[in-house]
Amino acid sequence: ADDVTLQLKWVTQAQFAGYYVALDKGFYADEGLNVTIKPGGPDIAPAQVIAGGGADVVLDWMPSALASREKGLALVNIAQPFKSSGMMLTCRKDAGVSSPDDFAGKTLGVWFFGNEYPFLSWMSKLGLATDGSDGGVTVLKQGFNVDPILQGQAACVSTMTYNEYWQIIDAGLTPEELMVFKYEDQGVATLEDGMYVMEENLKDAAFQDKMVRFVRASMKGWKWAESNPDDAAMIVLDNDASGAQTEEHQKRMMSEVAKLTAGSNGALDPADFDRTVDSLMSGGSDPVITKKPEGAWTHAITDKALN
Amino acid sequence: MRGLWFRIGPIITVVIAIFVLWYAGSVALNSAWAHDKAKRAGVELSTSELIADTMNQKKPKLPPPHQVGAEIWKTTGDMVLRGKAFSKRSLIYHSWITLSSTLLGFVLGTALGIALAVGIVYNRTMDMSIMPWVIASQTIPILAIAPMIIVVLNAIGISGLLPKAVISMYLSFFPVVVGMVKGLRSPDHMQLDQMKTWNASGNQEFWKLRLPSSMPYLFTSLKVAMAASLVGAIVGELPTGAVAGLGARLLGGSYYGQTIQIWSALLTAAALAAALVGIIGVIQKHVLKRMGMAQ
Amino acid sequence: MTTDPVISAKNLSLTFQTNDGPVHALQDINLDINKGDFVSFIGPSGCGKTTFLRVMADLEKPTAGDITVNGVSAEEARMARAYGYVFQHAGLYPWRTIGGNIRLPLEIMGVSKAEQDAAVNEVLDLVHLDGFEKKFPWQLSGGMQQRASIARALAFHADILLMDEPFGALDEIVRDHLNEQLLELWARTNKTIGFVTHSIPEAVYLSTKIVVMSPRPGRIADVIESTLPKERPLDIRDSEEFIKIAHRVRDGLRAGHEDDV
Amino acid sequence: MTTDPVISAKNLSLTFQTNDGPVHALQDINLDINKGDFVSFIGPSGCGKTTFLRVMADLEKPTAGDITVNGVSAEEARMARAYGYVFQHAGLYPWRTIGGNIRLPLEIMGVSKAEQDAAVNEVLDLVHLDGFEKKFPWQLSGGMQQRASIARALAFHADILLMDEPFGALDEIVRDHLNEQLLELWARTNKTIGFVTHSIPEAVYLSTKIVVMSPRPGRIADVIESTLPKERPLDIRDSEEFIKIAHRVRDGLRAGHEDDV
Amino acid sequence: MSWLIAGIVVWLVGWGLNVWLANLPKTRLTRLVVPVLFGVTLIAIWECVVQGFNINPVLLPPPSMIAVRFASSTSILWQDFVQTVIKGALSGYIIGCGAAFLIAVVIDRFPFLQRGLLPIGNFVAALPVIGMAPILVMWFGFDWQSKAAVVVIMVFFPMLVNTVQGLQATDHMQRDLMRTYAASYPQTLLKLRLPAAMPFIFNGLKISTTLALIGAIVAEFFGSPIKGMGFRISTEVGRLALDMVWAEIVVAAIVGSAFYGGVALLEKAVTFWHPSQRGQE
Ligand SMILES: Nc1ncnc2c1ncn2[C@@H]1O[C@H](COP(=O)(O)OP(=O)(O)OP(=O)(O)O)[C@@H](O)[C@H]1O
Ligand SMILES: Nc1ncnc2c1ncn2[C@@H]1O[C@H](COP(=O)(O)OP(=O)(O)OP(=O)(O)O)[C@@H](O)[C@H]1O
Ligand SMILES: Cc1ncc(C[n+]2csc(CCO)c2C)c(N)n1
Ligand SMILES: [Mg+2]
Ligand SMILES: [Mg+2]
Repeated sequence: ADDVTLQLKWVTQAQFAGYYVALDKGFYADEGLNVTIKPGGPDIAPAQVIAGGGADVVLDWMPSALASREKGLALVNIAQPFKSSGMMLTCRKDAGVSSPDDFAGKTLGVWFFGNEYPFLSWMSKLGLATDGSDGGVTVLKQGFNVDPILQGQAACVSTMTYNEYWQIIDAGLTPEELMVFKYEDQGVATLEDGMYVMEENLKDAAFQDKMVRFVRASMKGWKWAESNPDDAAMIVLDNDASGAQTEEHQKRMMSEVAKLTAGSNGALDPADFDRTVDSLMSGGSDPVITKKPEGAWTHAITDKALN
Repeated sequence: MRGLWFRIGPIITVVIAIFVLWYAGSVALNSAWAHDKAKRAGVELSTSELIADTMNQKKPKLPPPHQVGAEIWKTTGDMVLRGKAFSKRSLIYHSWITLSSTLLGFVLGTALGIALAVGIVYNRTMDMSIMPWVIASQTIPILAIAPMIIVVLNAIGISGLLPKAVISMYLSFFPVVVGMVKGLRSPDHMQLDQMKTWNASGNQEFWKLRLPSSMPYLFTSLKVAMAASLVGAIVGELPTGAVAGLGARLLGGSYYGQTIQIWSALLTAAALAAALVGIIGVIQKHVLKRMGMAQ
Repeated sequence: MTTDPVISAKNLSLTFQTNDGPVHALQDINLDINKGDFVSFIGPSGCGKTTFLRVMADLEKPTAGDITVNGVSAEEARMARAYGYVFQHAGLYPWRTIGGNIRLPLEIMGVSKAEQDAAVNEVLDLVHLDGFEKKFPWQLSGGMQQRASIARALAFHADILLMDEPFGALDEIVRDHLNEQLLELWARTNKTIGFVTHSIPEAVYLSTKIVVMSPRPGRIADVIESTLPKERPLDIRDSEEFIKIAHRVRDGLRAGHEDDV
Repeated sequence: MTTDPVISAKNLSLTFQTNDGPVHALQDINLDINKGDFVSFIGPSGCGKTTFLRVMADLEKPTAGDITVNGVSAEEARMARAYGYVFQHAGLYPWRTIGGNIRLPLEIMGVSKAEQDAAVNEVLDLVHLDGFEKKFPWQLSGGMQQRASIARALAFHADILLMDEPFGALDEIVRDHLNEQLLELWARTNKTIGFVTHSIPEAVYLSTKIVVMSPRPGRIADVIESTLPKERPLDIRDSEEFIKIAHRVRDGLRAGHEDDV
Repeated sequence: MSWLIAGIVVWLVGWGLNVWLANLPKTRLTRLVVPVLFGVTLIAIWECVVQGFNINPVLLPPPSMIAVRFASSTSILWQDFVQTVIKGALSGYIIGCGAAFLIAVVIDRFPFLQRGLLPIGNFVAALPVIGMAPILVMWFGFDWQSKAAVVVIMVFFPMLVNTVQGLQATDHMQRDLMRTYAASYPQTLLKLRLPAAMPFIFNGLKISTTLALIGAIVAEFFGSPIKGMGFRISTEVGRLALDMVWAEIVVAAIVGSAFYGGVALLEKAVTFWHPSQRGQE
């Protein structure tokens, strides 16, 4: 069997259910693949791992992948299981936020580590300064959790539809008390959790073939997870070596994640790509990428894998 | 009996004081959230209701001792009773993971530290060049370079226990170098001159004079190094995907705002460190006693 | 006494470089010590007695002049383990028992285990420390430690014995006793002994030759050849001869103190 | 001399509890010291001389018996700053200059700055350390440190002076000189002095009363009232009277050593 | 290839030069030049290795690249320095060491506390800070206050233990001397125990310098405003701007060494009398 190492963007959770399902259900084995899944974490930059040869394929968000590409690390998107973005900004109504017009002067929690790009381009679209100057917003580097909104240190925090949002709910705030801004709804959505490989590796036919089989099996896993969300969540739970995840949370996460992967068969929609690129380049004085990326995605793999 | 109370009494008193303060702190820190909740629900809380609430929140700012205790019991003793001591939800399993890289890192760090110290003491060039850089090395935030170390070691095909142990080593070699340089230099002029009058070789001088006289320094450094090594192992677990180990538990607790889990991992780590340091202390006592350096 | 001297110093000087200028510890020292001599060095504190002993033992390099020991350089003599040295302070290794301390030089010189045991027993007996072999230094009083340190220097049978105030920490009775023992040992083994002391009676009682030194820079003020017989009971100290020599030493000492105190 | 004794010990015992059993350092000590006495304590190493001096100074509590100083308990006397104490080792504070060390007790007792200066100058002169006021202890030889420590105890004019082997580290000439100085001071100020020494001639030369102690447990073996006049030139040491007393002291000492060495 | 050869040459020349210099008589100049030369050699070898093996700069950037980035980002580096070092580390250092010092004096006065607090203190000191940092950020907010709190916790126990040990470092005779003067407690403290404790106190202060810096930086990983050295490091790693990361690390190393060196100089001035200081020069 061929060895493939996959580097996740975050810790083991239902966000990556498709891959664990494929592993657990033997879809990879059926394709003659021996897959190792490496969980990520707050200190792991998938791009760095693949540059160091620690993985064959990584999951990353497109803004960060494109930024890496501009830095000279030629990442190529070979498949895009997530159709829609799960990013949102969740605010407390009692902090006085009911529309984006209320952001000025408020404190907003944001993830950094390459995940700040969508937020930055949204703010520049809104014309709000993020450097702390007058009339702009105050930005906090948000830690791993949603404490700032619970403690009242920030008016809004970044959340994913499938994860952090529910932590706020679990903590005791009700949906009625919250105001939610989905990036999708604001027209600033960018593509999340795509599969990326090194461009030079793609020249190798054997590698290409490996990826074809990998993508095919992964998508099979995803589709299985979509139709069996609760079982998928349990598979994720079995694979969580830290023992920190709870069944309730993972099942709920799986059902939310299923909504995001629903529209994708695995192939990147070039329109989504262009929308992401436009959003990133519109960033006024400080765009995330400076020129339209060339060759940042390919259908070569999905064409073979899915047909 | 009086002797026992003399030693244990103050500790018990202080522990009780800590518990009292801890409970008081829990009430103080957690009541804001209780009030917040009550206000949003539109009810008034009596003092006793307020205290009851602060004692039993899901995500308390400061979990009271009984919550932490219950969590620790649930993930250790209870697991043992149910025969699942080494399951992934057991702190015993995670402690073991952390312990293994701690010990490996400790051994590596001690070896490196002693080697550097010997070099510094016996080689003038090393003495003059290395020390400032050893100090500078410790001002580099390990958490910042830990991921790079992991990735770079990964790139050359080393993964698993060793990368984490390397980070432990990085933190633990420093106290050993500093202590051992001091220790190996602790023989006074007269003792060195004595060796000279017998025309002892460098080797003999090391084994019969410098090494024995450095023992008290060595053990003190080893204690510090052990604690540092544990911190290193925990730090090292973060960028390896925080898969397992006490560091993973800490981080896992952090992602999901599970303060109770954070505290229980934290206290377990401290207990582990205290136990490891205690073991070194016992060895120290025995060795020094046998060497006649302690009463 | 027409043989070559065992130790011979010629125009020996030693200057320490310190941060507030040079300290002339020894200047123009000329001295011959013959085989079987018992030479005492006496002089005010800081006059260079210890320094001179250290030069003989190659623990300090002279800055000018020459020193030969057994006809070779001091360094070669040290390499040949020509002497035993008793330091001004006992300096026992605290992690070794008394026996272990005495055994240490023997281990270093590669003496066999059986010979070590024999030697340790012999010298412990000599300084009356039998039964203390297994004790650690801090379990002994200051005087006993000093005796252990002397035993250590005697354990290997070097021909030259250099002793720096070995009996300083002892009370008069013990001191008298060890003085007798040392004389007895010296008579029996015909060792050459260099001996530093602050006590005039001790110097007179023990020595065949008394070197009186004067300070800053350390020079030899007087060399007194003792006229006392080799056989010396303790009450020889009341003899006229003894008192005469003691007077001469005291005068030499006093001269050295002139500018001082 | 019908006045009350300055220091009076009655059936005094002191036992140290150590981990290998009790050490009887002092047993059944009875001693009266009168105003203006110069009392020397002499005895083999470890016999309890230091311990006794420490009991007088309230640095150690007796386990049985009584001690009074100036008619009150040792503790009250200490609180009233009744005595100056010279330790067996110099014990200067290394972070203070010689002047600063001597000034220390004066600062603590709240003496004015001007008086401090005067006192420091006076005692530095007395021990011949003028010019070394600004030096740090480690810049002085062992003997000079010892003298500084004596100066420190003299700086405040306590009526009682307790000195534990103050001249141990000094060579004979300096020692003689300081002995003279001490006698002169004692005669001038009529202080009461308790003095520990290992040297028989020193004890005889200085004292009005010599206490010979014997070891394990520490007892008083003999108390010798000196018949020497108060005025004592150095050469009194060659007098018959002197030698007789010295002999008696030596005999007492030797008796204490019987089981020993 | 030529880079690798250059690396080996640099190594040999640097080492040889250092051996030669180190065996000259010690002067203030050689004392300074030797370690600097060692560092320069190390950096030159690093450059040669990175260039020679063509290592991707997102893994390990060459020193030249770091230097360029350093020079062009001085204003950001300065802003981060102020946020992390001045506001976070320094204030925490002063509060932590100051509090530890005062408490040590109190503990020293009451042996009961000493026997009770010190064993517990050792336990608390073993708490891994990484775990405390998120909790403290939760308690004290995002700005420098929580960083200072982390630093306070990090430096507190090393300082406490050293000071307590130092206050006991007087020998019997020195204390007995004070007794013979019937000195009061404050007098003994001021004139004997504190001066005698200084070498230990400085030991604690020295250890604390590096701890303070690391603590302040690491705490920023768990939430911070968008400036500060820790923020920059964690953010720029995610952006693969490793040159910027290393520029911050260089700042940390320089500041840390300077901080340590400064305290060591102060130590030398205050504890000039201690044998460990007298031995030098
Ligand atoms: N390592 C050294 N560096 C500088 N000066 C020194 C050193 N060793 C000794 N001296 C100085 O050399 C002189 C002679 O010292 P030495 O130790 O030989 O005296 P000593 O006669 O043995 O005195 P004591 O009777 O006190 O033992 C003294 O003035 C001393 O200060
Ligand atoms: N703190 C202590 N604990 C236990 N035993 C002690 C202590 N201090 C002294 N001793 C013992 O008490 C006895 C008397 O000691 P002390 O110091 O009074 O003797 P000394 O006569 O002054 O001897 P030296 O001439 O050596 O100074 C000794 O056997 C000693 O071992
Ligand atoms: C320090 C930190 N950096 C980035 C993210 C963002 N992130 C990466 S993957 C993912 C999905 C899981 O919720 C999210 C939110 C975070 N949460 N914390
Ligand atoms: Mg000497
Ligand atoms: Mg004594």
